[in-house]
Amino acid sequence: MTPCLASPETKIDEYVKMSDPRRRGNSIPGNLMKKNRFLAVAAGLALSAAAIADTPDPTAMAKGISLPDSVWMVVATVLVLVMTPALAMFYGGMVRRKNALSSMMHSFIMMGVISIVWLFLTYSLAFGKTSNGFIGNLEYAWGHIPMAHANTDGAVPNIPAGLHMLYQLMFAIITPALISGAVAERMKFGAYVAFTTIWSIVVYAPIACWVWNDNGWLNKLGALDFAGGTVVHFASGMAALAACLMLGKRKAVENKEPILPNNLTMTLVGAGLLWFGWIGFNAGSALALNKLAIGAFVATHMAAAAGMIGWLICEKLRIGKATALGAASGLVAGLVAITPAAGYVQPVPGALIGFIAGIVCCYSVNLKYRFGFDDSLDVVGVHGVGGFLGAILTGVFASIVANPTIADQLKGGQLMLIFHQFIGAIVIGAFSFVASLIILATIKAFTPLRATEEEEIEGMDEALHGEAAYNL
Amino acid sequence: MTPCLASPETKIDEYVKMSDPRRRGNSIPGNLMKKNRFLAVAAGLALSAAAIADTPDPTAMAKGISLPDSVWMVVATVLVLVMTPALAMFYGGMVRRKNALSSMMHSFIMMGVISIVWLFLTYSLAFGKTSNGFIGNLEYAWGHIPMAHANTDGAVPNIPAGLHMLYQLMFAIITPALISGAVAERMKFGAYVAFTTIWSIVVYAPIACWVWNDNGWLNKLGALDFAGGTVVHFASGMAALAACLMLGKRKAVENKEPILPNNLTMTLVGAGLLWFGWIGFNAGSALALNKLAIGAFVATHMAAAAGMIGWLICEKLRIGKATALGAASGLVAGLVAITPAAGYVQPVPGALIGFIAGIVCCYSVNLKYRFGFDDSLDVVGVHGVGGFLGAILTGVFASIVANPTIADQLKGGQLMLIFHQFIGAIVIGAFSFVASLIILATIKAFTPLRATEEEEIEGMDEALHGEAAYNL
Amino acid sequence: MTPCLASPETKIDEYVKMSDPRRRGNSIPGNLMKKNRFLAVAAGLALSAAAIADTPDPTAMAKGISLPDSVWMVVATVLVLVMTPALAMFYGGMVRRKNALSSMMHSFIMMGVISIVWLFLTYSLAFGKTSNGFIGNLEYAWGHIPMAHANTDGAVPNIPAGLHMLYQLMFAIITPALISGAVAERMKFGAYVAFTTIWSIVVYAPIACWVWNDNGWLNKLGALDFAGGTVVHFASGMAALAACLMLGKRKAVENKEPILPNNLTMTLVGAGLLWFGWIGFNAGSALALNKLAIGAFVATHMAAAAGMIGWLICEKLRIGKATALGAASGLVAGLVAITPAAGYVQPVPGALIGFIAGIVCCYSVNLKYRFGFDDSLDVVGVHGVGGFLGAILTGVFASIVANPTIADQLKGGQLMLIFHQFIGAIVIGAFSFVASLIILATIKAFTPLRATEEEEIEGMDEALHGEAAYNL
Amino acid sequence: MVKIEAIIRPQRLEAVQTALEELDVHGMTVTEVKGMGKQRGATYTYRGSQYTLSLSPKVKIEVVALDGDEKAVVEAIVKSAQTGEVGDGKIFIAHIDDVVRIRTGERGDAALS
Amino acid sequence: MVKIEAIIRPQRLEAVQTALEELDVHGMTVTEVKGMGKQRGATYTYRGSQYTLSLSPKVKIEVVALDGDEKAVVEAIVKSAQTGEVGDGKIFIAHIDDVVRIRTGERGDAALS
Amino acid sequence: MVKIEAIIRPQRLEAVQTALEELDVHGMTVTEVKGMGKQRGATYTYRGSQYTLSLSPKVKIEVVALDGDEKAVVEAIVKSAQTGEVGDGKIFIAHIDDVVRIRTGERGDAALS
Ligand SMILES: Nc1ncnc2c1ncn2[C@@H]1O[C@H](COP(=O)(O)OP(=O)(O)O)[C@@H](O)[C@H]1O
Ligand SMILES: Nc1ncnc2c1ncn2[C@@H]1O[C@H](COP(=O)(O)OP(=O)(O)O)[C@@H](O)[C@H]1O
Ligand SMILES: Nc1ncnc2c1ncn2[C@@H]1O[C@H](COP(=O)(O)OP(=O)(O)O)[C@@H](O)[C@H]1O
Repeated sequence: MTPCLASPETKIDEYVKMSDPRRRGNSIPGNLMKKNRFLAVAAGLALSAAAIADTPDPTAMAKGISLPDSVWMVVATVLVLVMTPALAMFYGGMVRRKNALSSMMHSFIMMGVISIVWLFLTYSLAFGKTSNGFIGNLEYAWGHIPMAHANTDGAVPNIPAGLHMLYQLMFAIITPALISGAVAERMKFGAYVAFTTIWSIVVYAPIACWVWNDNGWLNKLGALDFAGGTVVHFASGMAALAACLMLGKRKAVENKEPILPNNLTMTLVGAGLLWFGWIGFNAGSALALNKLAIGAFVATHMAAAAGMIGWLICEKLRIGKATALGAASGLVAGLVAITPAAGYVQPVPGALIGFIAGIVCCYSVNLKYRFGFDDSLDVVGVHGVGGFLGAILTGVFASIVANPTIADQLKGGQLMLIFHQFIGAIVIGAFSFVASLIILATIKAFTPLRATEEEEIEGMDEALHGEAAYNL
Repeated sequence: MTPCLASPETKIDEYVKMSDPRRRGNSIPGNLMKKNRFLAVAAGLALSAAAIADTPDPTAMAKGISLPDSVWMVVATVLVLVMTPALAMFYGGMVRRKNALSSMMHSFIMMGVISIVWLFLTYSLAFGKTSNGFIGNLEYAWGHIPMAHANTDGAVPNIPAGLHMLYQLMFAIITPALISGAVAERMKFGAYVAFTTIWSIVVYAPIACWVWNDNGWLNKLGALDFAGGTVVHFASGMAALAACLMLGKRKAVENKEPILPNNLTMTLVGAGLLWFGWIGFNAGSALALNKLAIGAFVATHMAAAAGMIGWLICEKLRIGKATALGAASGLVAGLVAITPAAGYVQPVPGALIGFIAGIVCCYSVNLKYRFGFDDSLDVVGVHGVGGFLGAILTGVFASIVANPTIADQLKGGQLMLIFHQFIGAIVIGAFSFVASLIILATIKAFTPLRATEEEEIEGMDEALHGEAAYNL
Repeated sequence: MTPCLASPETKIDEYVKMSDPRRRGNSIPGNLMKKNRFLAVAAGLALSAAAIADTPDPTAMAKGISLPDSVWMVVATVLVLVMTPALAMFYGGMVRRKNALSSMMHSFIMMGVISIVWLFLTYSLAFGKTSNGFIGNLEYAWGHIPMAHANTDGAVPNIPAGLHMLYQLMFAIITPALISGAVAERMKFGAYVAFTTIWSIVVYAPIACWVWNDNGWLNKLGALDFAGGTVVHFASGMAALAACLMLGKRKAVENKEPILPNNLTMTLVGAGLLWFGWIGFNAGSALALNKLAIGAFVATHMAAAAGMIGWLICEKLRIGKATALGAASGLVAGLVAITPAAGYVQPVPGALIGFIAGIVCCYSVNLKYRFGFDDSLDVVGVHGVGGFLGAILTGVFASIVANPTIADQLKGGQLMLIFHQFIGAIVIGAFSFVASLIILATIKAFTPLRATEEEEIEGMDEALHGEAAYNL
Repeated sequence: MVKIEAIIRPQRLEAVQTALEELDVHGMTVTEVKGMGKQRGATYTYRGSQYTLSLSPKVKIEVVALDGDEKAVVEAIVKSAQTGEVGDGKIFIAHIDDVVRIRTGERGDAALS
Repeated sequence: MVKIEAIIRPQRLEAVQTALEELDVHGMTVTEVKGMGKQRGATYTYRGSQYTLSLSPKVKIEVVALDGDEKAVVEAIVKSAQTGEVGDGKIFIAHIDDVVRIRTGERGDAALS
Repeated sequence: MVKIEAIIRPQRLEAVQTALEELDVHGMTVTEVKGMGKQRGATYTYRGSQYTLSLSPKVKIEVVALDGDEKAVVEAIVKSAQTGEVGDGKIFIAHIDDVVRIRTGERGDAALS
C-alpha cells in the first residue's frame, strides 16, 4: 500500500459508518451493509478489495452489477408488467358486451400460468446456456436463479439474474396474450389455457433462445430484433392465424350480424397504457441505461405517434372519418413495427417506420375479409403484418450511427441485412404457424376448442365464467 | 496531500465545468452544482472533502445518500401511490351501480386526509425516535423533514428523509382505504372519514412504530414483517371485522336480494394496477436496490401469479367455473400473503405462499355467511385471513439463503420464528380490533355511523354525494 | 503517473472484463462496452482518460451524463407520458355519453401530432440556443438530437439531449390537450387539430423559450416557474378562454338542458393517474435527483391532498355535499397551483397552496355562469385561475430554505418576487389569449370551427368519428 | 284477457315479484323506465351547480292475466308496491285481444297458463 | 281514458316535456327504445369497415289522459316533436280500462288528477 | 289497427327483423326488457356464491299494423323467434284506436304506410 491510499480508506470507513444501512425492521450491525455496493461504484480503487474482504454486506449486489442499470431495468420490468392489464383493456373494450370479461381473462390468466411455467422451466430453456443454439439447458430451472449476481453465462453481466428473469418473463406473458385477440368470443377457456401454455413451452421458449440467447442460431446468423418484433409480434400473429383457421368463424360473423365494441373508452385507455408500458419493452431491451435505451425510447415514441397519424389519415381518405379506434389501432401498429428496430434506427426513420405501419395495417386488417378467416380483434392484421413489416424495415433503416454495435450485421450492406431479416422472420413465423396448428389439433383430439353455439349466443362471460361484466 | 492526488482534482474541475448543471429556469453559477453529488459517488477519494468545502452544490443530496437507491425509492413510492386509485377501481367495480362513486371516494379521500395528518403528525409518531418502543417523538412533526439528508436516527441512512416520509405515507394511505371495503354501501361519509383518520393516528401510527421503528418493541421481539403483512393487511382486516360488527348488515343482504357488481372490467383493471403497484410496496420495502429488493420482486410476482391460479382451481372444483372476479381476488390474496414474507423467501416458496393463500382465501370469503356478519367486499376474508396466513407462512418459509440478515431471528429455529410471528400478528390484530370498536363506538355517540334505510335504497352516490356514477 | 495509480488501473480492467456487457442479440466484443459509463462514475481518477482512449464503449453515455439522474428522468418522462391518457379519462368521463370518444380523441391526437412537430421543429425553437431570448435556433430541428450527449449549450448537462427532448415533449403534448376541455362537445375535429398544432408552434414553443431556455427573456427577468404553472396551465387556460369566446355556447347550455357526465368512475381514475403522473411533471422538473426533486415531490403530493380537502370543504359548506367530482377537481386544482411552486416551497406552504387553490377553484368554476361563456369542462376555472394563483403564491411562499438557488430572485424581497411573478404570468396569459384569438379567427376563415347543430345533437362521436363509446 | 301495467319504484320490484309469485302469477315482463309526476326527481351536483332532474327512475311491470285474475293481481301490486310517499306510481289496465305462446304457437288463455 | 304512446327522437324529449307541462299534463312515463322505420340508422365505423344499423335510438313517451284531453295532448306532442325529417316518429292511441294510483288505491279518473 | 307486442329472446331479434322485412313491414319499435316466466334466469357467480336471477333478458318488439296484416305478422314472428325451448316468449295483440305520424300529422291507416 502506498501512503496516498491510507487516507481514502479512512474516509470510506467514516462514510460507511454514517450511512448505517439497517433497514427498518432488521437489526443487523450498521457498518456491515451497503459497503460492497458503494465500493463497487468506486471500483477503480485499489483499496476496494481489502475493504470488501473486511465487512461484506450480505444483501448488496454482486460486483459487476450496475446499480443505475438495475434501477432502470426494474422500472422497465414493471412497465412491461402493466402492458398485460393494458392489453386486457384494449381487447376487452373491443369485444361485445357479453364477452368482455372472458376476453380480459385471456390476458390475466397468462400473468398467472406463464409466470409459474417460466420460473420452473421456460426461462432456463430460453436463456440457459445452449450448445446447439436451439434450446437452453436446465441450469436455471425450478427457480434456481441468483438474486444478486448476474447469470453465469455472462451475457447480461450488468443486472442480477433474478431481474433479467422477471424482465424477460413479462415478454413471455404478453406474447401468448396477444394471440387471444384472434380467438376472442368463441374459444373455450380451458382449451385456451392449454394451448397458450404448451405454445409458450414449445414455441416461445425456443424462438426466444434462437434470437436472444447468446448462442442462439438466428442470433449468430445476423438477423436483428431489438425488442421482439419477430419473437413477440410476428410469432403471435402467425399463431393467431393458425388459431383462426382451426376455430372457424363466429356465428355472428357468419350471419353478418353487427358486432359492436362494448366500450371503446376502455380500449383507448388500454392503448394509452400500452404506449406507456412499451417504453419499458423497447427502451428496456437495451438492458442498460445507455445510448441505445434513449435512442429506442425516442424511436418508439415517435413511431407510436406517427402510426396513429398514419392510420387516421388512411381512414380519413378511405371512409371520410378519423375514428378513436383507428387512433388506438394506429398507435399500436406503430409500436409493433418499431419493436424490432427501436435500438437500431434514428428518430426520423423511427417515425417513418411507425407511419408506414399505420397505413399498411389500416389496410391489412381487411385481409381477413378477403381471405375469409375470422380474426376477431385483428391480431394477424396488426401484429402479424406489423411484426413482419417491422422486421423488414429494420433492415432498411438500421444505421450504424444510431447503433455502433451493428457494424458486423451491416457489413454486407443494407440489402443483405434485409435478406437476413426476411429469413429470420420467415423461419420464426413458419415455425410458430405450423407448431400452433399441431398443438391445437392435438388439444382438439381431447377436448373441443370452441364453445357451443348456445354458449356463443349467450356470451362467454355468462356461459363459461358465470359472470356479467356490467350490471348498470 | 501526496502529489498523486493533484491530478485527479484537476480532472474533477474539468468535469464539473463540462457538466454545468444550471437547471432550466435557474441561473446559478454553473460550476456550483452537482459537484457534491458527483463526489459523493467517488467518495473513496481523499480529495473529496477539500473539493466539497470549496464549492458545495446546495441542491445536491447529502453525503451518505445513495442516488441509485433514491431513484429506486422514488419509483417505489409512485408505484405505491397508484395503488390507492387502483384499490378504488377494484372496490368501485364490485359494489352496486348506485354505490360506485361513494366506494371510490372511500379510497380517494384517504389520499387527501391521511397525507396531511401524516405530514403534520403521524410520520413522526411512527418513525420519530422512540425510547419506549411504543410511540415516536415529535421531531419530524409539523412538516419538519429534511429533503436532502437522511433521518437523524440513521435507521434509513441511504435515502433522504423526505422520500422516506412519502414512501411510508403511501402505506399509511392505503391501509385505512382497505378497511373501506367492509363498510361499503352503507357507512356515512363523514363517519367514515372520522373513523379512518382517528384510526390512522391511534392504531396505525403506533403499530407502524412497534414493527418498523428501529426501537419498536415488536421489532426487537424478532417478528418478521417485510412489507406490512400485519401492519397493513391483518390490522386493516381486523378493523374491518370490528366495523362490520358495529355497522350491521346491509338491507339487501338481510332481504337476500341479489347484489351484483356494477363493473367487473374496472375491478379487473384495478387488480392489474394493484399488482403493478405492489412491486413498489414489497420490493421497495428493501429501502434499497439490493438483493432483497430483487428477491422480493420475484417472490411477489410469483405469489400473485400462484394466488390467481390457486383461487381459480378452487372455484373450478367447487362450482365448476373459473371467474374473472376469482382471478382478481386470487391475485390480491397472493399479494397479501406474500407481503410479510417477500424479502425473506426464495422464489418457489414465494409462489407456494401465494398458491396456498389463493386457495385458503377462496374458502375464507365464506366465513361471513357462517358467522353472519356483512363484510361487503371481503376485507376480513382476504386481508384479514390472508394477512394472518402470510405472517405464519413467513415463519415457515423464511430462509437465510434468501435473506442473510435474519440469522438472529432464525437462531431459535423455524418453529420459534413461527411462534414469534404468531405473537406479533395476534397482538396487532387484537389491538386493531379492540381499538376500532372503541373508536367506532365513540363516534357513534356523536353521529350515526350508518346511512338511513332510504339512503341505502337510493344508493350512497345520490344520497350522500348528490351524484350518479354513470349516465349511459 | 505515480505508482499508486497503477494498481487501480488493473482493477478496472478486471472489472470491465467481468461485466462483459454484450446485450442479448448482439455479439460485440465483451470488453468494449460499458467501460466508459463505468469510468465516468469513477471520473475523479486520473487514469480514466487513458482507459477510455483504449477501449471506448460505443453505446455508453457520454462523460458528464449522470446515470442516476438519467434513470430518474426516464421515469419522470414516462410518468408525464401517462398524464395525457389520464387527462383523456378525466375529461372523457365528464362529457355526455355521446361525446366521450371525441373528447378523449382530443387528448390522444396530441400524442400523435405534437410529437412529430416537436421532433422536427418545436423542440429546437423552444430549447435551441437563442440570442434574442425570444425563440431558439434550428440546431436540433429535423430530428438532429444526440442520444448519448447532453445538449451543446450545456444548460442541462447531466442527461442526454434525446431524453431532455422527450421529457419536454410530454409537457408540449399535454398543454394543448388541456385546452380541449373548453371546446369539448362542439368543436370540429379538424379545426381542433389545426388550432392546437399552430398554437403549439406559435404560442407554446416561444413561451417555453422565454421561461425555460437559458437565455429566455422571462427567465432572465427573475420570474419563477418550476414546472410550468404559467407555461402550461395559465397559457392553456387563457387559450381556452379565447376558444370559448370564439366558439360560443353549446346548444344544450343555451337551452338549459341538463348535461350529465357519462362516467365519473373514469373521471376519478383519470384524476388518480394524473396525480401519479404529476409527480414526474413536478419532481422531474428538477432535471436531476436532488434536494429539489424530493422537495417538489413532497410539496406536490401535499398540495394535491390539500386541494382535494379544500374543494370538498367548500362544497360541503356551499351545497351540503362533498362530491366525487369535487374530490377529483380539487386534487387537480391543487396540482395546478403547486406546479410553478413545487421546487421552491417547503412542505407546509406546499399544502397551503393546494388548499387555497382547492377553495378558490371551487368558486371560480362558476365564473363562466357569471360572465356567460361556455367552458365545457372548466379549463379557465381550474387551469386558468389555478395557474395564475399558483404563480402568485409561488412569489408568496418561495423560500431559500426550500431552494438555495433562488437567492438572486429573492434579493428584492418577497413582494418584488410577487411582482415579477405577476408580470411573467400576465405577459404569458395575454400573449396566449391574443394569439389564440388570431389563430382561431384565421382558421375560421377557411373552415368552420364548430360542428353543426345536428351534429351537436347527434353527438360528436357518431357525427364526426362514426363511433359510439359504449354498446352496453 | 287484460294487460296490467304497473309503474312502480325500482326498490319495490323484489316485493312485487314475491307478491305475484304467491298468487301463482309467474309470468311478467319488466322494463326500466323514467317517470314524471308529482314526485321531484333527484338533485345532482356538478362542480357546485345543482340540477334537479324532472324524471325519476321507475320500473314498469307488465302482467297479462285472465280477466278473472285482474282484481287479485292489482291488489297484490298495490299492497306490495305501496310506500305511501308521492311517487309510488300507477297501474294501467287495458284489454288484450289475444295472446300467442311463441314456443308452441298456442293462443288465447292456453298461452298464458 | 286513453293511453297516448309517442315514439319520438331523443333530442325532442325536453321540448315535449315542456309542451306537456304547459298543458298542465304532469304525468308521463319515458322509455328508451330503438326504432326501425323509413329512417336509416347510424353508420358505425369499425377499423375501416362500416356498419349501418337498422335501428335508431328513440324515446317512447306514455301519457295516460282523460278522453277529453286526448286531442290537446296529441297536438302538443306533434308540434313539439316535429322536425319534418324522416324519423320523427309515431303516436299510438289506445283505450285504457282503468287506472289505479298505487299510493292511495284511488281508481279511475281520480287516479290521474 | 292492432298493436302486436312480442316478447322474444334477444338473440332472435335479427331473425325477426328479417322475417318482418320480407313481409314488407318496415316499422317497429324495440325495447330491452327482462322477463319472468317458466324459464330460469342466469346463474351468476360472485366469489364462490351463486345467485340465480329470476329475470332473463328479453326484447320487446312492437309492431302496429293494419288489422288485415295481423295474421301474417304474428305468424312471421312465431316462425322466426321460435327455438322450441322454454323462454321463447309471448305475443300480445291489442286494439289501437288511432295512429299519428308526427312528421306529417297524418292519421289512421295513412300514418302507417
Ligand atoms: N298520466 C300519466 N301517464 C303515464 N304515466 C304516469 C302518469 N302519471 C304518473 N305516471 C307515472 O307514475 C309515476 C308516479 O307518479 P307521481 O305523480 O309522481 O306519484 P303518485 O302516483 O304517487 O301520485 C310517474 O313517475 C310516472 O312514471
Ligand atoms: N308500424 C310501426 N309500429 C311500431 N312502431 C313504428 C311503426 N312505424 C314506425 N314506428 C316507430 O316510429 C319511428 C319513426 O318511423 P320512421 O318510419 O322512421 O319515420 P316517420 O314516422 O317520420 O315516417 C320508428 O323508428 C319506430 O320506432
Ligand atoms: N303473463 C305474462 N305477462 C307478461 N309477460 C309474460 C307473461 N308470461 C310470460 N311473459 C314473458 O314471456 C317470457 C317467456 O315466458 P316463459 O314462461 O319463460 O316461456 P314460454 O313463453 O316459452 O313458456 C317471459 O320472460 C316474460 O317476459
